[in-house]
Amino acid sequence: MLDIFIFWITLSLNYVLLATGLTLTVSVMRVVNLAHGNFYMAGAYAFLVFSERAGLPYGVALLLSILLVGGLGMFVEGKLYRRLGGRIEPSIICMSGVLLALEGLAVLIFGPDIRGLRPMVTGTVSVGRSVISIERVSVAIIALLVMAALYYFLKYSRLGKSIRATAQDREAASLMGVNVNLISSLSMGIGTGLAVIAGIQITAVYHLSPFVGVGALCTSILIITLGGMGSILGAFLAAFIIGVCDSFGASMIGRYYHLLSFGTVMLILLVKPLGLLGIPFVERK
Amino acid sequence: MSLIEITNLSKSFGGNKAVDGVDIEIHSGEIVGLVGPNGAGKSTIFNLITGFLRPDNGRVRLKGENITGLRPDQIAKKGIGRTFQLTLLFHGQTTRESLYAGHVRVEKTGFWQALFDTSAYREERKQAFERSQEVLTFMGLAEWQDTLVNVLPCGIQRFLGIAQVIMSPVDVLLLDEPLTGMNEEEISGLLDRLKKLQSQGVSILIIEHHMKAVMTLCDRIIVVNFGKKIAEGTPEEISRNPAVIEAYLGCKRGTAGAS
Amino acid sequence: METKKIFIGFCVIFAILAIPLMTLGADPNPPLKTGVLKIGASIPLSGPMSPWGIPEAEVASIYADLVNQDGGIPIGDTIYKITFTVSDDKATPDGMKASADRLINTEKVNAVVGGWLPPIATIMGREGTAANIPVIHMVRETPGIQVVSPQFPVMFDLGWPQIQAIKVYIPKLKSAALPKVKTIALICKDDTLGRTMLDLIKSLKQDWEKNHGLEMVYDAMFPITAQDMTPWLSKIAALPKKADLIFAASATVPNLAMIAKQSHEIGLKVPVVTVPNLTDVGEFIKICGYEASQYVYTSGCAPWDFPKTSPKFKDMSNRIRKVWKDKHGSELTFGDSFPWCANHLAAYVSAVKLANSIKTEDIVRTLETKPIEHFYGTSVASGEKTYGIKRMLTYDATISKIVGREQKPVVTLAGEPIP
Amino acid sequence: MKMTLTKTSPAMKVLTAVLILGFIAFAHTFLPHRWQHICIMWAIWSTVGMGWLVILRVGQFSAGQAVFLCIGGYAAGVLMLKLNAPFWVALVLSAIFCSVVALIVGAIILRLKGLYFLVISLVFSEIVRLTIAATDYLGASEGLWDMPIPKKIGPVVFSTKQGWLYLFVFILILAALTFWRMENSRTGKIYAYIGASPDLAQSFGLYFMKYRVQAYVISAFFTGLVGAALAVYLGAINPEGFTFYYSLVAQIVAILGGVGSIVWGPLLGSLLYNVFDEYLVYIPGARSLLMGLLLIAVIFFLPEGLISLKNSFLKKKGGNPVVPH
Repeated sequence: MLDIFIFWITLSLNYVLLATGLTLTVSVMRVVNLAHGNFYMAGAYAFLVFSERAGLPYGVALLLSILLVGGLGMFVEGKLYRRLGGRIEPSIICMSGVLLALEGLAVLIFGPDIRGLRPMVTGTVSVGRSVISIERVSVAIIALLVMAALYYFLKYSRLGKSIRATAQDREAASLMGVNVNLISSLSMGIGTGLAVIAGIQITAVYHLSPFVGVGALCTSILIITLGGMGSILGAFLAAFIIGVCDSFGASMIGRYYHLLSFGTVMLILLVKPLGLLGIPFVERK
Repeated sequence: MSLIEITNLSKSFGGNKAVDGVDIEIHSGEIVGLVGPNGAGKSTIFNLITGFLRPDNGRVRLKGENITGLRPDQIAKKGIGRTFQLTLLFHGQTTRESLYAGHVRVEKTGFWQALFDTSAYREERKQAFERSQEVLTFMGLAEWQDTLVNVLPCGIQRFLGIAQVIMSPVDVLLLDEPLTGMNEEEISGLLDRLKKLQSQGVSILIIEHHMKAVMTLCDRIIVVNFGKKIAEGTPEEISRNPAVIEAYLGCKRGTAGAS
Repeated sequence: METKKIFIGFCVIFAILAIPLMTLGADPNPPLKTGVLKIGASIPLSGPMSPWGIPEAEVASIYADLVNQDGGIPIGDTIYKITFTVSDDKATPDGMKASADRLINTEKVNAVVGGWLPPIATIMGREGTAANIPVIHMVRETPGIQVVSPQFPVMFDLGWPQIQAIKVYIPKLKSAALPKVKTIALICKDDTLGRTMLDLIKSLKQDWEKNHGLEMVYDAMFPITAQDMTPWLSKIAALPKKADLIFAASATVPNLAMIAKQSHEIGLKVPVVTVPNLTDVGEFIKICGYEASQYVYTSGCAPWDFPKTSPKFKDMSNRIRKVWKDKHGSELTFGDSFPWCANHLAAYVSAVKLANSIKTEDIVRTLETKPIEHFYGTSVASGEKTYGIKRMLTYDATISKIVGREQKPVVTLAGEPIP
Repeated sequence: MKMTLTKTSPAMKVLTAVLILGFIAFAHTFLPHRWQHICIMWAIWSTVGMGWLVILRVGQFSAGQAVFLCIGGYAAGVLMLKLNAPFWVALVLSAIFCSVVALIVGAIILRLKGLYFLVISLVFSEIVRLTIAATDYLGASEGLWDMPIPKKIGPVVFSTKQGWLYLFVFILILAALTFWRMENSRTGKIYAYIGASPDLAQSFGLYFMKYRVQAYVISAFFTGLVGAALAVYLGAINPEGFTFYYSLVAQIVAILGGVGSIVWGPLLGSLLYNVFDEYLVYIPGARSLLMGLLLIAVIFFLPEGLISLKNSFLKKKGGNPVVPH
């Protein structure tokens, strides 16, 4: 039982990273960033290059790939998305363009085969009669640390406050003298960075292929909708719920287990149209 | 007889009572002003009457018929027209195009007739067109008829809001601060147009901070504060009513003695 | 002495006269005509199926080149060279339709091979029937050549005998390599193939217990989308009766990797056996970790160490291997797709040679009647409809184990009649 | 969104008819196989794009449009394979079934706003797809196959490409005419009002849910019709054929063409998309890379879509008031 529990925790915590990232980008864009899943994939491949091709130590490779792909995210937000004036239709096309381009690039460079990623640590410890993999525990711990850091940053730092303000109401924030464009790029970068961390973690536990992006996107969309867009705590909550559905549901319900997670989201949305802890955006006119 | 009869209307958001047991009665063909300091619950009353909010208790009667808890569109069909405090517009439509919106509710033909372009449908659209001509000239919007609504000047947008409502016959007109963002001659223009409407038998319930206008326009004034009705009467009585003065001194003086 | 001289002289004169006479006597064989045999392959080159598709296409085209190098296919007085065109069905119905269209109507190919996408391949069958060209596809994991459906008389199914293989897979493995195995835990992917396999194995329960001393202590299915096998594996670990072996019939490579890795993680150090083959052993080891990978048995079986492959094809497969190695620097592992596309091509080529004509009718008749030689021995068409019908057949397979960083064949199951 | 071609002048009608007839004649005589295929795909995706655009008109961004293709296709499959219904019956019935589903589901989910509707439509489509993929009666992950080829009607033979081309173009014309009339009649205006501001529209007695569901159902009808025809045309379908990507294509064709015009936008966008889809190189990865860059480029230089090219040619003539059609 303990191992399933660990599995659930691990999964959920990384879902949290993924979803929080998407929440940040959504709060900037007012459009679901379809490329989020593929930033996650791209991050994992970047890590593959840095850690294996270049043979850098784990931490350095992690940092570099975050910077690289996060920068890419900021570029997309600043140079492509912003020029489209925040209208939903062109943004969707732009983002699906980025999605396809990233996937194609991955296939072109690394080929379509599935690959393994170097985990930070390996090995197992036995607790009582059940055995726990250190890799998973470490993954969970990293995810926790990142979440804690992010929470502190958003809650207490001045920058974090202005990010939240911008997420709430763009116009008001800009009126209060927040440099909205800077903040947008920043939160896009942070969001993408979180996706990258999640990508490196999850694909190390499972496997990596150019096509993992869409799945990750769907999962994180589910989570942020369930938790309520723009709400980090909501994402945290929802990630664990979806985690339960995916971990325990799969073994209990079997073939139709996807109905559990999807059904939950549908029901919640119909009861609470803004998700669990949703905060209404002030839509721009 | 009374056209609209509101008894013991109450609505509370979370803890605080936005509207608390308000009784209002509007007779046909009179203009009633609904005044009070900001956040007194005036707009909430409007939303309760027009069905955008559901009252906790109390009821709204239109010509003796209970319309409490009906959907906004049903209430609108019964002949209560309203405007909104912050100008809502049909973005991307021209003035004339958005005028047609106000006429749809009196059109009988449905989806299929529209699809197959039957004569009945054409007839109705012709009526809509003629009506829009009248309204454009009546509200003095003729020069703006082909401009996109979102580029209209603010005052004109207010005019448009009212024009859309009167595209089809209404018994009551609920105007939520129609004068904001208007210059003096626009205000006077709107006021005598409202008078004209009154003479056509439309009764009007108007929320306005512009006291002078309210005093000149209204037959009767209802003052609300903290969700409660604190005074009611002719403009003269209201201007002498100590409770009202007190309420206004409670908040900004400027609004009370408004120019 | 005189006679001797005369005799020699006679011989010399005879020789001098004879040689030109002989040369005159034999008529010079006429110059050969050359023709082109356009063969199209519809293979997923994009989308999630492409890891299988792309190497398949490459191996098949290498094979085609080698056939051309060996002087093409002589038929009558014409030497036919193969031009091999690959078209991308995106592993989706509309993709398959588009590629069928492209190959048959635009490229005007003489035959279509390849593709591993049951039952969407029947789309190709319909187009091929309309255009009356032979189609050799992998429609179902069934052995030998089969007529797919009466509706598509020109379509043949040449596949790898997974479903039949599992019938004696474990018993063979036990007797050959793992004598101590007493109990098996069974997990199948919850798709049609997996369910078929599970039913089949369950039907063999008694037989295995009686004849091979194998007991099934656990069986379950995991959903197609399931990525993490921990729930099932932990159930297996918690069984009162320890399982000595995990049999993940029909698990895809990612599934297998996850099963191996996670069973290792939760301390289930038992052999993990599956029927399908690996795409890339090196990457596989990287995914599931070195220690975990050492427990993995798959039906990795390349023609070069396959007992029933004829020397000719053994040699050919080794040449393909060499070309691949020169091109990529890496070894061509089994999973890099001998089984489907190249094998279909081989079958077609030998059918053409046998029929000694490129007319569709002749080739189809040959495929239906004569024994066709391909990379995995020789097969004869069963003439049965592929879908849904279970049949007793012989099959060939090899189970190999990951030892160190490569696959080593453990046991060869050759030509056994299925009970 | 300015509407340019909003006046169905008789000349325009005649022109359209002539264009269509000319196209069909051309298709029958000259069109090479490859282009017949492109045209079929063009017709299919134009119709689907229009269906998507109608939902956008009432202010809802549907991210799961492929679900109607899926439902339509599987309905047709079940009707023809399990119940042996003739093709035409199956076609119509599955379209109707599709719109009934849309009616029920739409009445529930169309209340949601903005991003939330986007997500729930996506969720809905995934639920349907995965449930089908798990249901044995519907062929599970292998899908339905071996659909019978419909009988010929008059000169139209369905064993040839032309026959199907006619069918899909016919459906396209049906859809295009319907949507054209809707856009240029009061219905289209009402949709525009509701898309712009549901509250204001409601204060004029227009119940937004009624019109949203109406739009949803109509969209579902035509998309389902296409889906059913597509399933039979392909002869085999499986759940992989209705993934997230297909919903994306529906949006792409509509937006590439331009959301300004409900008919011309998807027509243009779908043409561009399918030509590229057919002719892009088959180097693994390169095609989706190129497609992605192309999408970015087009949307970047023409944010209003291809239709804006045409707008720059013929200006909208305003001024004289006209009786609305």
